[in-house]
Parts: sequence; structure tokens; C-alpha cells
Amino acid sequence: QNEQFIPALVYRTGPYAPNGIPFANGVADYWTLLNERDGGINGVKIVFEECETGYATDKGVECYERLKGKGPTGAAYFSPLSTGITFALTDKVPGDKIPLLTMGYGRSESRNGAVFPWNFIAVGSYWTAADVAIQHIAKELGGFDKLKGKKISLVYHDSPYGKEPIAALEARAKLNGFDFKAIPVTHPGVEQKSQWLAIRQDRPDYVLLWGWGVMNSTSIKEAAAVGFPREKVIGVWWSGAEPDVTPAGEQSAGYKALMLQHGPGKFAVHADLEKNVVSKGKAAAKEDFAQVLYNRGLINSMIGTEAIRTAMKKYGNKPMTGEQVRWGFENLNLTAARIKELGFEGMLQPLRFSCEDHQGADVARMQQWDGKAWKTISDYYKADDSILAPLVKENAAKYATEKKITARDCSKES
Amino acid sequence: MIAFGQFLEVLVSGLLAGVLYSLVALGFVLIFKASGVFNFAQGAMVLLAGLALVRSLDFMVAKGLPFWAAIVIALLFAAVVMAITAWMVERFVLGPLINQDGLTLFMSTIGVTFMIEGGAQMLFGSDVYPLRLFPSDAWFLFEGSFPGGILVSKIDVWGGLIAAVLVVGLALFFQKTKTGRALRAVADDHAAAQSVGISLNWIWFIVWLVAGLVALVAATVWGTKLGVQFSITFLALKALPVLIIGGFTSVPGAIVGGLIVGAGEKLAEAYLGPFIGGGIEYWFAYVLALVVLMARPQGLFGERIIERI
Amino acid sequence: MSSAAAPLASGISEKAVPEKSLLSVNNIEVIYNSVILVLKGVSLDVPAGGIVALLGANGAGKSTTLKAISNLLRAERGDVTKGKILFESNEVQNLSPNELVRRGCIQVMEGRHCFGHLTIEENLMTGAFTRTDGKAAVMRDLDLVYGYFPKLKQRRNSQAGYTSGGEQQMCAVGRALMSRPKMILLDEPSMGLAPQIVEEIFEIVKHLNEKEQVSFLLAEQNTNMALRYARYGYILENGRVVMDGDAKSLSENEDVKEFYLGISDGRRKSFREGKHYRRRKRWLA
Amino acid sequence: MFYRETGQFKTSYAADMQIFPIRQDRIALWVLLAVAFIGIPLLNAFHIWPFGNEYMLRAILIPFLILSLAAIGLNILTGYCGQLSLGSGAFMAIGAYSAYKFGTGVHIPFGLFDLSIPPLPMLPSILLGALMSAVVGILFGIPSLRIKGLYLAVATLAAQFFFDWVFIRVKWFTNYNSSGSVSAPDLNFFGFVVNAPIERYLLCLIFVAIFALLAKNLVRGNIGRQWMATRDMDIAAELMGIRPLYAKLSAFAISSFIMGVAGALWAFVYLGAWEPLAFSIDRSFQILFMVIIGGLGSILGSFLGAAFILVLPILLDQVPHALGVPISVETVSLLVFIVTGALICWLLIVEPRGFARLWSTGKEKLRLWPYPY
Amino acid sequence: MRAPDGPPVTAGDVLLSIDNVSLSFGGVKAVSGVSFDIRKGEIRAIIGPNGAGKTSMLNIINGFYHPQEGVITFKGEARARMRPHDAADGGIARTFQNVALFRGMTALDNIMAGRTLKMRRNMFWQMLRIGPALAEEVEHRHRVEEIIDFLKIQEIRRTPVSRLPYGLQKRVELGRALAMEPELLLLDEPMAGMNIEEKEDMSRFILDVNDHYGTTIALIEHDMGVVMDLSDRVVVLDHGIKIADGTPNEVKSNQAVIDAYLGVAH
Ligand SMILES: Nc1ncnc2c1ncn2[C@@H]1O[C@H](COP(=O)(O)OP(=O)(O)OP(=O)(O)O)[C@@H](O)[C@H]1O
Ligand SMILES: Nc1ncnc2c1ncn2[C@@H]1O[C@H](COP(=O)(O)OP(=O)(O)OP(=O)(O)O)[C@@H](O)[C@H]1O
Ligand SMILES: [Mg+2]
Ligand SMILES: [Mg+2]
Repeated sequence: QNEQFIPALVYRTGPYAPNGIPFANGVADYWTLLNERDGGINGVKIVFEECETGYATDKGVECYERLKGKGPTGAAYFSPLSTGITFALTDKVPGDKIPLLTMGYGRSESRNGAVFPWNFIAVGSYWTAADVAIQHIAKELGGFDKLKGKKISLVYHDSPYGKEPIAALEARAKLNGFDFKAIPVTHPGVEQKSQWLAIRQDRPDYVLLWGWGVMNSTSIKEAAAVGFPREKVIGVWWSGAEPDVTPAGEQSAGYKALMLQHGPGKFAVHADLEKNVVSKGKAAAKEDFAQVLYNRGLINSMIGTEAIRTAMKKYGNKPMTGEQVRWGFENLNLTAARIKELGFEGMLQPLRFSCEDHQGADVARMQQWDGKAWKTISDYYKADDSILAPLVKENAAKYATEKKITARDCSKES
Repeated sequence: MIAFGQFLEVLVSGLLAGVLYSLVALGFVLIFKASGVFNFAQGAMVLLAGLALVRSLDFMVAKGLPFWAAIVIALLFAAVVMAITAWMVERFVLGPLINQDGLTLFMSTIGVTFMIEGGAQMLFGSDVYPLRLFPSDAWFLFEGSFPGGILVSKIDVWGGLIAAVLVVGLALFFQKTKTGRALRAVADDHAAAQSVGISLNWIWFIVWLVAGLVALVAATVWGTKLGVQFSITFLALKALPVLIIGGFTSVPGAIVGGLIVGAGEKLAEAYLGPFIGGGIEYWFAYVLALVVLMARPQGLFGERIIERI
Repeated sequence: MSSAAAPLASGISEKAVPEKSLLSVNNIEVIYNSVILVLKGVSLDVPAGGIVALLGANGAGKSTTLKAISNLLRAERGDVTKGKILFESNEVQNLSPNELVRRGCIQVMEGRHCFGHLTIEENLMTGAFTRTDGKAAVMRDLDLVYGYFPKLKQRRNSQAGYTSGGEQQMCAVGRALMSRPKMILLDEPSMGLAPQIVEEIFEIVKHLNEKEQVSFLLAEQNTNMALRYARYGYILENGRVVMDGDAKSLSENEDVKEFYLGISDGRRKSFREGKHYRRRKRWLA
Repeated sequence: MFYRETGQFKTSYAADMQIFPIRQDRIALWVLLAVAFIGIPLLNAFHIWPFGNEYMLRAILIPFLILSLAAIGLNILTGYCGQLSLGSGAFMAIGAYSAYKFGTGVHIPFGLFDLSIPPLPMLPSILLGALMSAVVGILFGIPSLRIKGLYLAVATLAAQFFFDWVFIRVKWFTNYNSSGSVSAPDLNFFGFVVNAPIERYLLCLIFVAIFALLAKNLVRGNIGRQWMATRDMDIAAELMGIRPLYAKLSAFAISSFIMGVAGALWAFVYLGAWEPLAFSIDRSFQILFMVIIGGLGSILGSFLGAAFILVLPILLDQVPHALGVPISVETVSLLVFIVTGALICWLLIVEPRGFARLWSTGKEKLRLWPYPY
Repeated sequence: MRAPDGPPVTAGDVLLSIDNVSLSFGGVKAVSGVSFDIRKGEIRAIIGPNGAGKTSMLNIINGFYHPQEGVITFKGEARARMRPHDAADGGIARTFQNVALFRGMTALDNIMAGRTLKMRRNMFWQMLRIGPALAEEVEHRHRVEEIIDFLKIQEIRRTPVSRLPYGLQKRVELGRALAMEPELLLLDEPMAGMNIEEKEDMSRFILDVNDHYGTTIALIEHDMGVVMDLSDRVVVLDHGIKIADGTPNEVKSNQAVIDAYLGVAH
């Protein structure tokens, strides 16, 4: 069979469904596009199957076990879109030899490909995000020196996901001399009155928001209720999509969020999608077409399929095994030209993985919700590696000792 | 003065937040008091009511109806949906389970929860749907005395008013009417209630209907606060400590419990949280409930647990 | 009310088959949990205005029979698998219990079953749940019940769960009276009551029967009392009716005397004289 | 016809007090154990359906065994001792995190002297972890002396939410990992590292078999009768000399010990890496469902309930796919919700006492067969 | 109002004495200023109209209710307050007016549960159920089987008690109390809801327990026939007050008793 099987862990029901649905749609539609337009990847048809996780780790593991062996060569890669599932699978994928594509989420230290050969935290980690957010604040204030003595609070989802950025922010706080305060919100985040009252009294200069699902819109509403200026609230890229702002209505106007490089809106690839997928009635998307999370789903699929394509260059145009796809990821080089060719120009900067670097890029932009639409308001910031690299190194080393992993020597790999 | 202003602000917002929990807790109380069933499905019913309301409202507005007319029709539609639910629950689940013990009935309401959650999302979608029925900005009171004033959310005040009206109405209903008495009888002993000619089927339909309508009211308030979406079902967990503190069987208890829980958890989060790490609201409410129970095992206003031999 | 379908059994037996039966049970079979067969064909008749006693040892199936009639069986996972039950000549085995109460047939369950959290007075008032004849009439009957059981009046505001066993029993009987029934199924009304009160309860039964034309089917262990007040009796053993007859002939039957009245050789035996675990002689079923 | 106890005479009370007094039952049990311990490894070794891949072991049998164990734990508390608890998740979490700490080395600076325990081997880690769970279980069991029924159930939620919070907030438990998520150390049992799915399966099976037997012994012994007496009528039990303090707290201790073991296995063997959400309130409810659906007060029921609650949704999820019906995952998972809910209700209507009772009624019928009663 | 104690009917010391005991619930005076004693080896009946405080009296004796006033002396030891299981430890067992069996257990387990206090093996041994633990279990099973034989309930050993008819439940309950090998057995209306034949059986059991084991029995019963025939001495309560105390015959002809309780002379 000339079929490449790719599993999709999704959550289209449950508390995080409003955010899970557009992402899953984007993921699926891009694969459909490849099949419809190109007949797959280099003639190998993509077959995919969704499995509902409901954002629950144990369901995610079950889905993983169910799908990992499907298709002629097994699953090409997994993308769980959940930090919890990512953590659980990180331990399993080396045994099953399947790469894990966690674009913009998951373990920040898994950027270190020597210790995490199977994890690809493509495009950006939470530490990237945290660093870029501070850079943007500095720019708004007029320079890094202005950060000194300022107060920045982090309102976060009380889970590994929400806690990831704290390390990077603390490092930044030490460096730039601002007061940093972390304020947890219990899952799922429907009640945040006391947190925002504290903010009202504390009057921080900025609030960073690390929420997911209902927590985001609730935060924005509470910010509005306590009169905290929305312009001073900066969300991570998982807090910067349409479902996060629409429930709060006009109260969201002014709210800012990071972009995982891309925003909403139609680009070249969307024209292809409309022509080959939407018009044929094969689209999963409905009104979420070209929304933020939908576009992110597209990019997620694109990076995955490009990795497969890269692998095929080495192993031939046939279905790839997980191990081969891993090689493909590690040697993936998405140049600006290639990105343009794929129709993603404007959504993504060049991206290049290597043995040491499983993140491939560390730039991000800022967008702002004007009450009706997201508007890009900044140019690309590059995360400061002098701060993040030691963090990655330290944490990866810790993981390696804990798990008794001997790190690969990347200098020896071709 | 600032400190006192802050304290007052946290207290007031806590009290009001608590009353909003009470709105959900009331639904539990109703069904427990009237049938001895701990209705796990109350959170799901709020979701269902909210979805039915917001989806039909959106539909009607899209059709070009004036907003007020759309609201009236949508409320009616949601009420009908709740009535149908009540009827089905009675007919297919509780009816056949007459005379079973509390745990079995509790478990069956969990089955009902699954069905409602699945059905509601299948019929009305699992996205987030904004609802705007109440103003969601705030008043700032006593700005003269406290810098920045005391913040009071308007929607919380609305919620509080509605809850108060509901409580008075329901309390009168239970204590003063023949049906109210019958409901309490059913809660004590199904078989005996049947033997004196109380129709359990009818009673259960009525009480689930009323609980459904209370859920609809809760959905209007909470839907405005959160947007109508699956997470609304988690309110049930916030309502539980309210329920225990007030006592499962007391309608006014639901309000008092709400006030205590709301004020307690917000004050704890504000004044204790910073020292031990924050995010303590959830368990604090439950620990508060535990402490109250140690003093009064049936909650503050619950009926005495009869221990005789 | 249709009196058209008169029982056709007239003349089949010498026993005084009442010409107008209010309740008739025809050969019913009851199974619990779909495995335990308890009633194996029980038939009985209660004439309008009659008092009929249902006697039998523990576990013979008296309560089961009553519950089958009042349709409370289903709630205990029991089922009437065969036979018919007619009340006022209408089949009732598929009615809901409350419909039956509405039609005038109410059961006083064995083991009290008061509503523990309701006060005595509220308990009594629930008995009037199905009535539609106005508050005044209900209040009159409440006074009547208090008249029968002054002890209840004393305790009217106590929660029933905290009253003594006997008080609860009175409450249960009083509650049934509140529905103004045509027929009462009384399950062990005398259990746990002081002799004086037992006497009173049976007097009340008699009074209601004579003055208000209420019919009774009593399941009773106190055979002595039951046969004194009933006109007709059935004896149930092991889920079957083994003997029936009018009260007088039953109480003169030697076996009944021995086993149910504790009289042998013409005198009451002392309980001290009980032989060691007599093997019971049983009627052939 | 063939299921009869007639002709099987017991000559001693010891024989009469076996777990399965009827010979046919005993044979069935041995067959089952043989299948579990020998048959499945064999099938797996030769990749015979349904063990063609690891899915059956990893995604179904292992979680099934572990959750059955947890259900046994809760069944002791709720089914046998009548103390309704919604805190199972917390006790599993305590087992998991304590075992993790013991497995990776405990270090508590006490000022004057430091308490330092070097990393312990797996077995003692798990057992000590479970012991911690038992201790906390006793602590949170104390309110049960005063609080009853549903009130107690909701009070146990205090434990649930408190420990959810503790394991998120207290970094010590997660060895100061920045994200607060931890991953299990090697499953090293006396030098043998358990790794392959079949080894993991056997490990769980051994734990489950042993604890199920111990639990069964307890519940049919004196302490078990004390628990049941307390459950059925606590006042009368006390009047007969059963100390509620001892009966209830021992139930809490044993139950949380077993749940602690289950928690450690869940974390170490099934998940590998976990965060507190793995032991959230949802887990508590899941286990409670298992116990109620399986049958309160029945060890066998714990297994049946676990199978139903865990496996049914997984199977339902795959039905449309297997049949080739094109339905979106969203619809499927909502349908799974609805069908699971409906089946729960249906089952309760058929038999409110759960599978265990259904099972024994079935046996009763079999004994009477071919007569209906 | 205190009736003079009759001449000693049964030889024996005072096992239990109640001295001026009062108990009230809120406004309800369940027992007020009652004194009487129970002698070793006798059958002592407590009678009185409904709500007179008989059950409350038993509840006081075995520590379930704590009287506001008065002293209870059991086996020479005065005590004001004790926990129910201490009473059980001391050798007081009872049956209940509304059958209080452990409904989810079989008859056998119910009676075995009565042996709890006599069983010594700790949880660890029970868990393993080998050696001494098994031996203990078997030994107690023997004792319980004796009781089962004695009460003639062999057939229902393995039946869950909730399925038993009322009369048999009462018998199992008696068995459970007997399993405790009590010195003082409190029976609260053991024959309510039984027919004559069953009452005769039950009477036989009570007498046998009294004869064979020398167990002292306090008996509440509304059937005057039973009371008259079985008991050695009778105490009569009304409205929480003792109105008579004496031999059955004395009590039977006491006018106060007739007025308050019997209605007609028996
Ligand atoms: N819910 C039940 N499930 C199974 N068996 C039952 C159930 N209820 C009653 N039985 C059985 O049915 C038989 C008849 O019981 P029933 O209660 O009708 O007897 P009864 O004549 O009223 O006895 P008693 O005088 O003791 O009240 C008994 O053997 C009893 O074990
Ligand atoms: N826990 C309690 N709370 C309130 N009142 C109580 C309580 N226990 C008993 N009483 C009251 O005390 C009085 C005596 O009750 P008790 O049960 O002792 O009566 P009794 O003599 O056993 O009557 P019966 O023969 O009807 O069983 C009754 O009026 C009862 O309502
Ligand atoms: Mg009966
Ligand atoms: Mg009494």
C-alpha cells in the first residue's frame, strides 16, 4: 500500500473543545489539500485518523497506543496539542521510534535534540514566548532599562503548561530588574475574581496571560471588570485566538497576544484550500476557516508533511516509518523560498532543525484585538539565547540524568 | 484605609460570587429535597439550558427578530427543552428506579449527565457561544472614602437579586403547599409515599422541571459571565461546598452557604494565598465545608439526620 | 361504579361467597427478582363493607399479597406474573399505586414507614394528598384522627422519626384514614402496640366499617383479635391459601386453635409449656 | 445441569469457608488465572489476535488491571464499609508521588539534622508510597466518625482538591522540575528492569492478584464483617461492640493503601510521566463509577465495573471506524457519551446492585436450570 | 409512686441497678426518675403503653442514650456515661424493636459479626488467613453453628437477611445477640409481628437461653400472655414514670397498670 498514515490526536468535545476544534480542522484540511491537489506526498497518499482525547492524558495515551501501529509503516508522527499528553508520550516515543511534533508547546528543554531525539518543539517554546513578551514590553516602555522596577504579573493555568514560562520569566526578571509575580488560576479557570482583584490592588504594569480554553476569555472579562487596561494584558499564543476574545465582546478590544509567527487571515495556501478542499465540500472547517488556530493547524500539518518529504529524499518515495520521519524532521530546512512555494509566505519565517536544535526558529510577533479582528502590531522579535540556552541546557541535563539518557554527540552526526 | 477598602472589596465580591454559586446549588437542593436524589446532572443541565437558550437566540437574531422578542422566544424554547428533559429523565431513568437507595439513584444521574452532555453538544454544538443578557461592567462605590472605590460587578448583583427571588419563592413552595409537603415525603420514603397515593412520576417530573428552570436561570447569568460552553458544567463542583455548608435539604441554606463559601474562599485567596502559594480557592471552599460539617454533620440548615434504634 | 359484572362464582361452593365483592384476587402468582417465587396462586375476595382477615405464619406471603393488590410490589422488584386483581370489578393490576389510592384503596404498610423528617401532623396531611374535597373537610378528618389517637395530637409537632414505635404505627394508620378510602389494606396494624391501643385500633376498624362503610383486608398475626373482628378469613401457608371460611368456623377449627390461637385441649397454654421445637404439622397444600 | 453444588459435601468449616465453595467456580478461577498468567503471555509471544500488537496490553489490559485494583481499594471503603468517598484520585496521587520520591531519594532538611533517604528500589518505593497514602487516608478518615453519607462524600473532595493543589504547588514533590510534571524512574525489580509491555502487564497482574486475594481475605474475615456491619447499620454495630473508630479508620487505611499502590502503578507503569491532572477529580469519579456499576461490596464486581467503565467507551469509540461508517470523531465521542450514559442507566434499571449481583442472580438461575424458579 | 419491691423471686445478686434515672429530649421527657434493678439470672419484663420510655430505658442501659440524671450500676460498678461498645464489652447484648440486622450480610455473617469482640487476630493475620487466623475463624464458626442449630435456622444460613421474613429476621437477631455470650440480654419486643406458634418458639428460645446459659434477660413485650408466663418480675412504665414493679400477678392486678396499659384485666 502506498499510504502514509498520520494520526491526529484531537479534542473536539469537552472543556477545551472551542480551541481544539479549529486546530484539528486546520490539521485535517491541510492533509486533505495535499491528497486532493497533489495526490499526497510525492505520490504517497496521506491517510489520517482522528482520535478524541478530550485533553485528558490517559485518553491521549490510549489513542497513542491505538494509532501508533496503524498503516503500512505505522504512525509517521504524533501531535497531541496538550502539554500533559506530551509529557506522557515523551517517555514512550523513543521505545516506539515515533517522533513527536509539539509546535509551540510541550517541554521547552526538548529543544535540545541531543537529549530529546524524538521531540520536535517546532517554531517556538514557552520560553521563547516569555522572552519575546518581555522584549515587547520593553519596547513599549522604551527600552530594557525602563523595565527596572516595573511590575509584571503572570496569570497562568495551574498546570505544567501554565508553569513552563515561569523559569524563563524569573531569569528575565533577575536580568532586567522587574518585579515578577506568578498568579495561578485553577483548572479550568471559570472563576478568577480574587486573582483579578489582587491585580487591581497590586496595579502591575503588565499582565501576562498563560491560559487555555475558557480561562482566557474569563481573564479578559475580569480584567475589564476590574478596569485593568486590556492594552497591558499580553497573552501567549495559546491565548490569542478568536474563541478567547469573542465571548468577552467589546471588552476584549485592545487585548494583545503573541503570534506563533502567524496570525489569522487568508494566504496563498487558503486559495488552494478553497479551490481544492472547501469547494469540493471536503473541508472540516466551517466558520473557523483562516482563524488563528485553524492556521496553526495548517502549519502544524505542513511542517509534519515537509519532514516526511525530506525523509523521502533520503529513503525514497514510499511510506516512511517513524524513524525515517524523525530523520526527516532533523534535516528539515524550510527556507523562505520553500515556504512561499507552499503558500505559507507571511505565516512563517524560515525554519531549520538540526541535531542540537529541535526548535528550528525562535522568533515571534505581537498582535492586538481591535474588537473585530486581530491586527499584527509588531515586527519579529528574536528570543534572547543568552538567557534561554543555559536554561535549556540545564533542564535537559537534569532530564538526562533522571532518565539515565546519554546525550547524543551531535558533532558526530551527519 | 486602603487595606480596609481592599478587604471590603474582596468581601463584597466574594459574597456576590458565592450567591452565583448558590444559583447552581439551588438546583441540587431542589431535587435532593424532593426526591432524596443527589442530582449529579445539575451542571450538565445548566449547560443544556444555556446552549438551548443561546443557540435559539442567535438563530432568531440572525432571522432578523428584534432582540427582546428573540429573547422571549429563546427563553420559552429553552424552557420547553428543559421540560422535555425532565419528562425523559422521569420516564426512562428514575421511574423504573423507584425505591432504590440513594447511591443507585445518584449513579443513575451520572448516566443522565453523560447523556445530557453528549446530547446537548450534539444538538447545539461544542463551541463557545457568547451570551449577553446582563451588563458585565462594574460599579465603583464609595470612591470618596476609598481610593479607587469598592468594585462591584453589575452582573453579580443581578445574579444575587435573581437568586434571592428564587429562594424566597422556593422556600414558600416547600413549606406551605401540599405539593411541597408531598415532595418532602417522597424524599423520606418512596414506598410509603406511593402507598399514600403520591404519584412519584408526576412529582419527579415537576421537580426536575423546576430544577431545569433553575438551571436555565443560572445559565443566563453564568452564560453571560463565561460564554456558554462545556466548562459551565464545572460549576457543579463549585456549588458542592455551598450545598454542604447550607445543608442538602435547605433552600435558604443554599444562599447562606453561597455567601460563606464565596466570602471565605475569596478572602483566603487574597490574604492566605500569597503566603502558601495561591490557587487555594478550590480546596479552601471544601475544607471550609469540612469544618462546618464537623460542627454540624447535616450542614448549617440541613434537616437533622435521624439516628434512632 | 359498575356493579354489572357480578361474580359468577355464585353457588360453586357452600361457603358464603359474597354476592358483591369490592376486591377480588384471582389466582395470582408473584415472583421477586425474577427468581424467587413467593405466591403460588392466591385467590381471595373482599365483599363491599366487609372485614377480611389474612392469616398465616411469617413469610407465608401476606405482605406480598397486600403489596400485589396495592401495586407497591414493582418498587421492590417483585412482579405479578399470573392472575388478575379486580377492584370494583375493574382490573387494577396495571394501575399505578396512586391511581389506586385515588379510586379508594389504600395500604398501611408493615413496619410503619412514616416520613421521618416530617412532623406527625405533616405525615397525616400527606394522607390527604389525593383528596379534592377541600381544606375544610380535610381538617375535619384531621380532628377525627386526633380523636382516635390522642397521643398523636400530643406529639403533632414532633418529627415522626423521633417518636416511639407505637406512635409511628398510629401515625401510619391515621395517615391512611386521612385519604377517606373505601378500602384499607392493613398490614399488621397491631404490631408493637400496647394491648389497649390494639383494642382501640380494632374498635376503630369496626367503627369505620360500620359507620363509614370502609372495607378492610387485614394481614394480622394477632389471630385472636383478627378473628374477633373479621367476618371472613383466609389462611396462607407458603404462598398458598390453605384454608378459608367465616371467622367463626375458623376460630373453632382445631388446627387453627392449636397453631394460631395457642389453645389446645380447650385452654390457653402457657408459653412456658411450649414443647421443644415441635415439628409443625401443616395443612396439606 | 452441570452447575450444581449437590453432591459436594463439606467435611470441615475451613472447606466451607473457601472463597468459592462450589467446585465449578474454583475450576473456573484456576482457568482464568492460567489464561492471565500463561495464556496471554503465550498469545502475545506469538502475536496471535488480539495481541498482534501492543495495543491490547498497553492500552486495555494494563490500565484495566490497575484501575481494577483502585476499584478494589475504593470498594473496601465504599462497598464494604459504606463510607462514600470521592477522593480516590488524591489517594492514588499520594501513592504515585510518594513512590516517586522514595524512588528518587528523599531529602528533607530539618535544620539540625537532615533526613536523607537514598533512592530506594522500586518495590519498597511503591509499598512505602502506598503506606503514605494509608496514613493520609486515616487522617482524612477521621471526619467520617461524625459525618455520614453524601456529606462525607463531598467532604472527601476536600482531600481531592487539597492534594491536587499540593502536588502542583509544592515543588519538593516534583523534585523542582520547572513544569511540575514528573517522569517515573526505571521499573527496577531486584535488578530486573520491567520494560516490555508484557512484563509491565505481568507486573500489574501480580500486584492485582496478590492484593485481590488479600482484600478478599480481609472482607470475609472478622474485620470485613465489622466493615459491613458499620456500613449496614452503624448504630447497631456499635451497640454490638464494634468500634466505629477502628472499623472506619482501618477501612480508610486499607483502602487508601491499595489505591496508593494502584496510583503508583498508574503513574509508573501506565503513564510513565504524569502531572497532577492524571489524578484529578475525574479519576475519582471514574473509580466510583466502576465500583457502583460493578457492585458495591464485591471484589469480583470491581473487576467487572472496571472493565465496563474503562473498556466500553474505548470499544464504542472504535465501532463506527471498524464498521467503516464515516462519522466525525466529534459525533462519535458525543455518541460514546450518550451510549455510555444510557448503558449505565439501563444497567442500573436491570440490576441496581451492579454486575456482581447480576452475576450471582445468573448463577442462581443456572443452579435452578432448567426450571425457571 | 414507688411500688415496694416484692420478695426476692429469683435468688441472685443485683446485676444491674438503675437509680433515679431521667432522660429528656428537648421538651419530651422520655424517662423521669426511674429506679429498678435486675437480678442475676432472672427474666425481667419492662412493659408500658406506647411511648412510655421502654426502648429509651434499654438505650440508656447499653449506653446509646446518656441520661441527664441518675446512676446506673452494672456488676457493682457505677457509671454515668459510657460508650455503647464499652457496654458490649461488659457483656450487654440486645435486639432491637425495628429489626436492626446488617441488611447486606447473610444470616451467618450477621451472627459471626456478633463474635467480633471475642476475636483476637489482627488484621495482618486475617489478611493472610492462614494458621492462627484460620484456626480462630473456624473455632468461632463452630460456636456460631451451635447457635444456628439452637435457633433452628440452618436452612437460611447463606440467605441475605434482607430477604428473610420478619419473624426469621428476629430470630437471626437473637442469634446475633447470643453470639456475644452476654451476661445481660436486652430484648426489645422480640415477638412483635409473630403468630402464636412462633411466639411459642421464641419463648422457648428465651427460656432456654435463660436456663442453659444463665443469661439474665430484660424483656420488653406487649403481649401480656408472654410477659405473664415468662417473666420473674415486671416493671411498668408510663409517660417515663415507673408506675408499678413486682411479680406478674401483682402487676396484673394493679389498678394503675390496668388504667394506663391493659385496658381490661387479663
Ligand atoms: N424483596 C424481596 N426479595 C426477595 N424475597 C422476598 C422479598 N420480599 C419478601 N420476600 C420473600 O417472600 C416471602 C413472603 O414474604 P412476606 O413479607 O409476604 O411474608 P409475610 O407473610 O408478610 O410475613 P411476616 O408475617 O413475617 O410479615 C418470604 O419468604 C420472603 O423471604
Ligand atoms: N432520640 C429521640 N429524640 C426525641 N424524642 C425521642 C427520642 N427517643 C425517644 N423519644 C421520645 O421518647 C418517648 C419514649 O420513647 P420510647 O421509644 O422509649 O417508647 P417505648 O416505650 O419504647 O414505646 P413503644 O412501645 O411504642 O415502642 C417517645 O415519646 C418518643 O417520641
Ligand atoms: Mg408481612
Ligand atoms: Mg419501643
